[in-house]
Formats: sequence, structure tokens, C-alpha cells
Amino acid sequence: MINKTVKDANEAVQDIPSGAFLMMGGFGLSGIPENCISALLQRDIKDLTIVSNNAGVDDFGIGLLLQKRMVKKMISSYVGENAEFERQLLSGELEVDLIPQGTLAERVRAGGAGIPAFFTPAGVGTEVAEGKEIREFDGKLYLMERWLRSDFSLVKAWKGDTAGNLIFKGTARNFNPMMAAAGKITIAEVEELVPAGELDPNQIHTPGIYVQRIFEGKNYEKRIEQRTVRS
Amino acid sequence: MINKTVKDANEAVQDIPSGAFLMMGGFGLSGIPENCISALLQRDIKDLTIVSNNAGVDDFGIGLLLQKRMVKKMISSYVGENAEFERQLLSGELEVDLIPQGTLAERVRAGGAGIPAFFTPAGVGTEVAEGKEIREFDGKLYLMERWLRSDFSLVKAWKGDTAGNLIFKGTARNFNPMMAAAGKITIAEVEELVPAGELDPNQIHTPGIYVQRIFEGKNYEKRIEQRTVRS
Amino acid sequence: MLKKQQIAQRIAKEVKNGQYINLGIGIPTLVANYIPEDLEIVLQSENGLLGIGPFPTEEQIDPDLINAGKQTITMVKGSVLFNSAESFAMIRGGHVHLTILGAMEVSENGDIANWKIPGKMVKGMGGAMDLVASAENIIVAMQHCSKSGESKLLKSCSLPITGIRCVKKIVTDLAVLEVDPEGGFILKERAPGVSVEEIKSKTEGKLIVKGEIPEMEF
Amino acid sequence: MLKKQQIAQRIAKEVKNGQYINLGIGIPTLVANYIPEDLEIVLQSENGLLGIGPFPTEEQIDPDLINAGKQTITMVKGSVLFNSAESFAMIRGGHVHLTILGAMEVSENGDIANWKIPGKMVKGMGGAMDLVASAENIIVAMQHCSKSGESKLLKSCSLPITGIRCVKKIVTDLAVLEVDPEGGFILKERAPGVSVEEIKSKTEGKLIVKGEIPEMEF
Repeated sequence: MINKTVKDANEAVQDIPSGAFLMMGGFGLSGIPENCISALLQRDIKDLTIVSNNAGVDDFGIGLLLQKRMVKKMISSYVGENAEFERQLLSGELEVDLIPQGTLAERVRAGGAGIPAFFTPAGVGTEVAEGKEIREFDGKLYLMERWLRSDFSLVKAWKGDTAGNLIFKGTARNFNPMMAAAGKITIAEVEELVPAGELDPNQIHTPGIYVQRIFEGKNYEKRIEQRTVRS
Repeated sequence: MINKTVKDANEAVQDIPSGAFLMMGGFGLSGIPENCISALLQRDIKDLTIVSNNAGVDDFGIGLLLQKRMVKKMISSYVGENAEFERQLLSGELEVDLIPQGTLAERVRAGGAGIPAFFTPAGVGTEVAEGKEIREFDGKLYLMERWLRSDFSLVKAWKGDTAGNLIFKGTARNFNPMMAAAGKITIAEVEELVPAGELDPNQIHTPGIYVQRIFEGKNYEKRIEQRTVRS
Repeated sequence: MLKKQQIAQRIAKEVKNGQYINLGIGIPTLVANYIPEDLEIVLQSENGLLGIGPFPTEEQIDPDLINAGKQTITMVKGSVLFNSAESFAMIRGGHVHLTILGAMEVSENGDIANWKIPGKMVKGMGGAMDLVASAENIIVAMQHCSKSGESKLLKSCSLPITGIRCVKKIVTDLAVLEVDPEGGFILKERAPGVSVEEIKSKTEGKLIVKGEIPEMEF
Repeated sequence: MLKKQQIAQRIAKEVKNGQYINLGIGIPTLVANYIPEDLEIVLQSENGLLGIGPFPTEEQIDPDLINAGKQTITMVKGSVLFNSAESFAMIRGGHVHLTILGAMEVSENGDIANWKIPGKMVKGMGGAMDLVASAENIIVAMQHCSKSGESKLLKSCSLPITGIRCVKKIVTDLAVLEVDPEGGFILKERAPGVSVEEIKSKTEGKLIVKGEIPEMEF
């Protein structure tokens, strides 16, 4: 079995250049590649394009990369509350491409699956449809959407093995599996790294074929955005 | 949680009419819905269209439905060795639509996922491309392929719960998950049926939302086509 | 005039046994509190869960288990977790029967606007465009008028649209209305104490009133 | 002239460390026996497995674990199981680096025919069309001539095509050849004892011979 292990986050992200097209897993702050983001903050690079469902918060996640002005463009479905994000957007320092969440997930899935284009009903009749081919199938209108593929995908899993096989936990799975498949180089950070053969082959969410580098992360903060308890 | 349990295969397939468009999981004889096929053989129906990667063998699987002349058309990628199949095909009694295996899997996946059409490189320049739209993306040629959806999908899983959640085993998974999602009515037969809540939510291959009827099958034969052992 | 909780309570009566349901943020989330316990229904969270349970106790909180509003949640028996592509496959493929969501504007032909106010901060559409383009049944929960008193039930939407010809039913603080496929809001029920005249005066789009309009029952 | 096992043995030298590989039925399956043990490679089975192990012992046989040829198999450490859509997502998405398969005909521009003989029984293409349309590197294992002595390396295929301009390298019982992107079979190696003249006489398509052609080494 092929061994994909690297030492740590710094080694994993060392060759990501300025101007790279990145994908980062996560929904809100759940399932984001915390260690890779920290390691990127140490690098002197800029003009990154980042595909991520959200853009973090001011002081955590992708928000930290925005603070350091490392991001040229965000491709997201919801950019939530993030004052620095808003400032950069309004001042024209940051480009933003907003995409319906299901279309974003499917465009990334298509990238990994070698499907250059597909049709979806999301966005028909809205400004999302501008400039896109519209076609009728069986009496309903659809937009043609293109695949998304990255130079580097940074994903976070719960468990992983040295062959790159990944298992996610709870709703922290979200965009991570599709992004893993859509990366030319996919870097996976996991809470627990085990030798190949220790994970049940029938329970793996992301096959190792999609992962080029894997390491065991540390000090996961797993910040909660909306701590909500039963009253 | 919604309870999808029915008593047995007979109850599950009782309303499948002549002329129905069916999907059946399985690769070769692995992962085929043995109990549902047996129950269908008891029904006085015909002119079925069946989407299935293969067409069984002479005396097992879909081969049994062919013997009883219940099938009008097969949509498959490989129809292997099956003398009765060959006889019906050459005599014009049976229609066959041969589709590249990956295109078949993706067309069924598209049906379940609400994607009416997508582009794939498989079949460009071959007779599979006849009558289909060809388009170039990023310098490579692709065919446009349409979704496939069924009136009834018959799938076979290893374990299932009363909510319709399914777990498959080994390579018996194959086409079953996509077909489950692409059925207007999906009937799942499982080797072991447990109450909702007993399966790990993180290890389910097919979410119960795709399954309308589920029952515990019996007397699985699991015939092996090419018994091969180490020399 | 209904309170938010009452709008949610009235919408809960629309829920049918055996449905898979997606609840948007805000009033729609409250609907879960009023669904009769004898109904077997499943709530979908588009970030990857079927079977949303109650909010957790302090001890149960798990940062790896949140809903689409990023709130901590729990699961129920029979829950299942999946990725975002699978989640929207369910939505786009029509497997989710009912979507309940909020709106800033609805037009008399069923268009909905709820994602963007030009000139102000744009947060993004999240999953709303996929949901309204896909669900077989879409119910909108909203205030009948804006805070400045302007009708939100319009001839045509003034804000950027989220989806076209998709809204089937609207429950506001004043009324229950259905969207006529030919165009127009069909008045079905009045909030207790609210007159047809008042609803008419607060509905900019075409209001269709046929026969006696009953008061809502809870 | 090489035996089947020798063709497989020669092809095994093309395998590089770290590759994910799909082996077709027939000679390609034999390649697995000759891959050096110090190479880390993974074999894909398109019915849903990465990490094909050796055939099972009688005790290990599991009807739920077969390869694309429907043979019973085993798994290795680090194997992973998945569904057919995921399997072809891997193939179509270019994640499988090398595909080795048989052919009935190959043309000098890299077209391949291997799925149908009109008038005879048609079994179907299985996954072959997806594989040849997708893999970055495709090696064909075949006999140089048919049983009746006709060349199978042609100007253009006479049988229905499986894929166009996709074959990169061909290993036959007589020679190792590369397909020139401009058209033509570039002769790279001769089977031991086989002359360039013999290969030329048995190749209907354009044969490109540059300099001295070495004998294959094993």
C-alpha cells in the first residue's frame, strides 16, 4: 500500500505558492483544516483563491488568512458575519464569487469525478444564471454549471490511515470528501492517524486514492459558532 | 423516525405492473436482490424494462426473469454468458441497450441527484456517441448523457434498519446505492433488519430517505460465478 | 396578528405523516416545536444530517454536530450522516418533501426573494436557491409587511430573486395564502381578529378572495 | 515470440512506484504476478475495491468479494470498498494512473477496438470505454497478429471502436511499440530473436523504426 504520510502541517503546505487555487473543507467552523490554516499563516504567500462554503469568522479559520491579506478571491455559498471580510469586499481588495450551496458541492464533486459540466435547477431566473447556458429537460429549466478543481485541497478528517483513507465524524464531514477528490494535491489532516489496515475497508468515507499527503494534527480547538443548549 | 418495514418480498413487489421501468442492484450475481426476483417470478407481469449492470446467468438472477419472458428490454453494460439471453436477443424478442459501465453508474446517480444531464468522455468517437451531443471542454471532447430514474428500484443490502438506512458488504455494494436513490419506489431487501437507532449514523451507505420499503430477506444463495482460489 | 410562535404553530399543521422536511433559519426552525408527536417525520439539515434531534444538554454538546445555522444539535434514533453533495442530491432529486423558509418578498406568481439586499452586505444564498428550485412543496413563513409597513406580498419582487414560481403557500402574521398557478395570492385563512379588508390593504399583489374566509384554528 | 506470461512480465516493468492501476481481464491480470514487491502500488477493481489482494484460500472465499471478472478475491491492508459511481469517478477523474487492457485491434493513431464483433454475440463494453477515455496512460497487451495471421496493428480499426487516440504503448508477443502522437507505431524493442523485418511484415499500420532496436530485457 502506498504511504502518504508527511511529518506535519508545515511540511504538508510548504510548496503551496502565491496565486494557488485552494479548496478547504468545513461548514462554518466545523471540519475545517485548523492545522493547515495555521501552517499557511507562517508562509509568505498571497493572492490565494479559496473555495470554501464559508469564510470563517474574524479571528478563526479562513478569517485569519483574510486578516493577513493572503486571499485574493473567495468562492463560497455563505460568507456570514466577518467584519474584516466585509471591509475588504467593500474596498475592492477581495473578490467574492457566491454560489448556491448545492451547486458548489456538485461542482466540486464533478471536478473530482471527471464531469466537466452538468445541469442543475438551482439559480434559474436569478442573477446566478447570468451568462450561463439555460436548457429545458422534461419541461423544467436548468443551468449548465462547470466543474471545480483545485491545485491543493486541504481537508480535515477524524481518523485516517497511512494509505490516505479517511473517516469523518458527525456533520464535520460536509464538503471534505468532495474537495479531497477534486484536488491535484490533497492534504489531509486527521485527529488520529493509524497504520494502513486498521480502518474497516467498508466504513471509509474518502478512499486514499484521492489523498497525496496525510498527517496527524494537534491542538484542535473546534470552536463552536452557535453554542445552543436545551432550555 | 419513519417506519418503512413491509412483511416480505411478496408484499414489497405486489404492485409492480407490467411495463414497469425497474432498476436492480448487483454486479454479476453479487449483491442482487434475490428475494425480490423470486417474488417477481410469482407475479403474472411482463414487458419489464430492467436497468442492471449485468443480466444474470441462465438459471439465476435476472436470467430467471428472462426464462419466463417477463423482460422487454435490458439496459446494461455487460451481458456476459447467458444462452437464453442470446437467443431472445438474436430473435428480436429482447431489446438491449448497452452503456459504458461508468456512464451507467453516473446516469443512475444523476437520476437520484436531480441532475438531468451531464458530460462524460466515455464513448466519444464510438457508436455509443451516435445521436448524442458532443461538446469540447478545455480541449477534450465529451458526450452529453441523460439521467436514469426508475418506477421501482430493487436493491440488496447487508444490514438495514426500519427507517430504511442501509449498509452494504464488500463489493456487493456496487450499483445498489445509486439505484436506491434513483427509484420512485425503492424496495430494499437486507440480510439483517434492525430497529432504527442500532446502526451507527456515521457508517450508513444509503440514507433511509431513498428507501420506501424494507424487509429482511431469507435463504440467500449468493452464487459465485468464478470461484477462484490461490494455487 | 400572530406572533412568530403562532406562525410556526399554524405551519406545523401543514406537515404530513412520513415527510422529510427542511426547515430554514428563524421562524421555520420553531415549527419543529409544534409538530404533533404522533407524526413520523424526519428533519433534514443540509450540512449533512437526516434526523435532527433537540438541542443538546451542556454534557451532550459536540462541536462536530451542528445544524445549517451552526447551532449545536443532537441526533435521533435512525439518524444518518452524509456529505454535502449527498445532501443536495437529496434536495435536488426531490427526496425532501417539504421546505419551510423565510422570505423578504414573495410575488403573486410564486417568486421568492430572500438572499440579498443590493448596496447592503451580501451574505450569500447558502442552500436557499437549491431548496426553492427543487422541493415539491415550499411554504414561506414571513411577516406580511416590512417594519416600515410596506407589503412583502408583491406583484413582482423588487429584490434579487432566489427562485422563480416555486412558493406554494405563505403563512404570515395576518393570513394563510396559496399561490395561484395563474398568478395571485388566494386568501385561505385570516389570523384571529384580522379582517379581509386589512389583509387586502396590506397585500400589494393580486389578492383572490372566494367566499367566506375562515379564521385560523390552532 | 513471447508467451502470455512474458508479455505480462514485460509490461510489469512499466509500472512505477505509487501508481494506482486498473488491470483488464486476460493477460493484464497476469501483470500483477510480476510487479516487484518493493514497489508500492494499488490495484483497482472497477466493481468497487482499491487494493486487490491474492486469490483466496478455500476458507477465505467470500461471495461478497469479487473482482471485475467475477472471480473471488481478497483484500490487502489499507483496502477500501466503494460503490460503482465512486469507482468510475476515480477512473473518469484521472485518479487511476495506469490502465492495462487487451485489444482486438489498435490503430496507428491510438484508437482501440476491443468490445464488439458485429454479427457475433455482443457482450457489451463493461467499463472499457470509461477506462480508455480517462486514464492518462494506457498500455495494451495483445498478440501482434490474429490466429489467422492478420496484423492487429492497423492503419485504422475495422471493428467498432472502444476509444479514440488513447493507447500510449503496446506490448505484443513480438515487440514493444509506442503510439506516435502524429500517427504511427514507434518500434522500441524486439522480442528475443525476432527481427525488425518480421515485425515490419506483421504490422499493417505505419511502423516507425529509428536507429538500432534493442531486444527486450526481463
